[in-house]
Amino acid sequence: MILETAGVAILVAMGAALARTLLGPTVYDRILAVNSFGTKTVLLIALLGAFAGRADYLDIALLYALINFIAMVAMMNYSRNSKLSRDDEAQS
Amino acid sequence: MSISHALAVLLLSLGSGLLIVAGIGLLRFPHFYTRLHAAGVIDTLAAGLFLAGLAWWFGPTLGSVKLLLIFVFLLFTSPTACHALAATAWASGLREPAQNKE
Amino acid sequence: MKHTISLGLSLGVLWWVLSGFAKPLLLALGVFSVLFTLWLARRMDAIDHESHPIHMSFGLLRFWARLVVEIVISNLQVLGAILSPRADAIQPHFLRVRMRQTSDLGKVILANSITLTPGTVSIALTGDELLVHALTQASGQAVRDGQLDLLVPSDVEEVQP
Amino acid sequence: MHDSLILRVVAKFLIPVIVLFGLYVVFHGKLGPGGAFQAGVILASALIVHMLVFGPDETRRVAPVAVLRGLAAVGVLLYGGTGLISLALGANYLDYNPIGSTPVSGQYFGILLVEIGVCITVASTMALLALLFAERVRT
Repeated sequence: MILETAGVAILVAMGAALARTLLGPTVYDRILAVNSFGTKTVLLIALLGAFAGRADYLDIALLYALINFIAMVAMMNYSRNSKLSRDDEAQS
Repeated sequence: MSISHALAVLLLSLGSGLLIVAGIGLLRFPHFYTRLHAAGVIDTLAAGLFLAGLAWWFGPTLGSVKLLLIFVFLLFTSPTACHALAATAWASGLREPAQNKE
Repeated sequence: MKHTISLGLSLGVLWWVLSGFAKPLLLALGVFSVLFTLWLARRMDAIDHESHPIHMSFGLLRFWARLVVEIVISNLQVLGAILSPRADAIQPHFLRVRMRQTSDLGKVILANSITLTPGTVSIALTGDELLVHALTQASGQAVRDGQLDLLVPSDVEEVQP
Repeated sequence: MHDSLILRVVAKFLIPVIVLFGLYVVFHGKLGPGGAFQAGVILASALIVHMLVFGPDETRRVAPVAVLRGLAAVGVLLYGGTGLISLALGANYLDYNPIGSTPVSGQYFGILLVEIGVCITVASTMALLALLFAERVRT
């Protein structure tokens, strides 16, 4: 029962992050929201592992945390080397 | 319901509550730099409580050690990612529209 | 060299935690994996006192224990700020602090710890100055007091052959 | 790149962990989740993090493009070679049974060899792609 409740809580929190992704307003807000969404995905996968009673899922959660980090570093490099940041200066 | 089960329930509900509050913060705070702090709550205390609750659920197996590993991994990567994001935003000229700058 | 050995031991423990199987073939593959990782890490020059600070392990444990307390306290402050209906619950501001840390590793540990405590995010690190964004006056004051700064174990082992 | 001190120190610490995790996934492909393709991607991602933080030139020193090209071919050869061994032992292509002393161990070793082959190819190809992209961005 508690696992289901926790799952719903994560989904609600993910919804909040998703809303922030859509609302923006700057590109950095969106990246931050995506990163936070990723962290919650890690928690959700770990929860599914407990749900299924299998520790295997935790490898996937670890992998997801890893990919989340790499994606952030890659996005930073991209936004540094591109014109991505120009929109923000107009908005901030 | 055993005591350890009750502890798992307590940790999980605390973690879930924090997740939702942090989600509210992510929506409610006014500017990018303030939202960073709300995301920080998710990365540290909320994730920690949540994973600790799950570890109790798994019991003393390899699974709970792996959960600890995930948490340590998050503790190393999330501030780094957060800092990289803030540094990039700062370097691109994003400033807080607010008043009191030092 | 001792950093390589220490990293090898840590990787061995990590392998055992991940694998959990004690079959001879998998153990042999584990030994191979650890050796391959060590070889690659040496090729990348990724093994030194910065990535593997064995000389401050005990200091780090004490530091982390303290950090956990700080994280919990500042989390509660941020949660209160989120839930507070008042508009002046947050006083976001930037501040510059001078770090006592002289080594790169010390600076990184301090900057990441400041980011890890909600309410403060380290934004830019130039020389020995750290630009921090604080959510409230209280969290900004905590950085200005520099209690964490005092606690970071000293990185005495600067030169490595 | 400005102000990458924090990234540099953390990446140095993380890269060995990522590599070991990738190797764990490939060697446990049959027992746990994942498989050779994912493991290859994880191993390549270690190189990609290295490239993002230390720059493509440094990564090319650690993993020269020629070596990566060679490895991509070696992986395919390992895959195909395993199949040819089973042909030579009188079974169908990629029928692993005769490779070991018993069908079960034959399956085990056969799949392990094929997975290692796939992993090597995927890892080196992914790393090559990333390096080539970095080269294009610069020019």
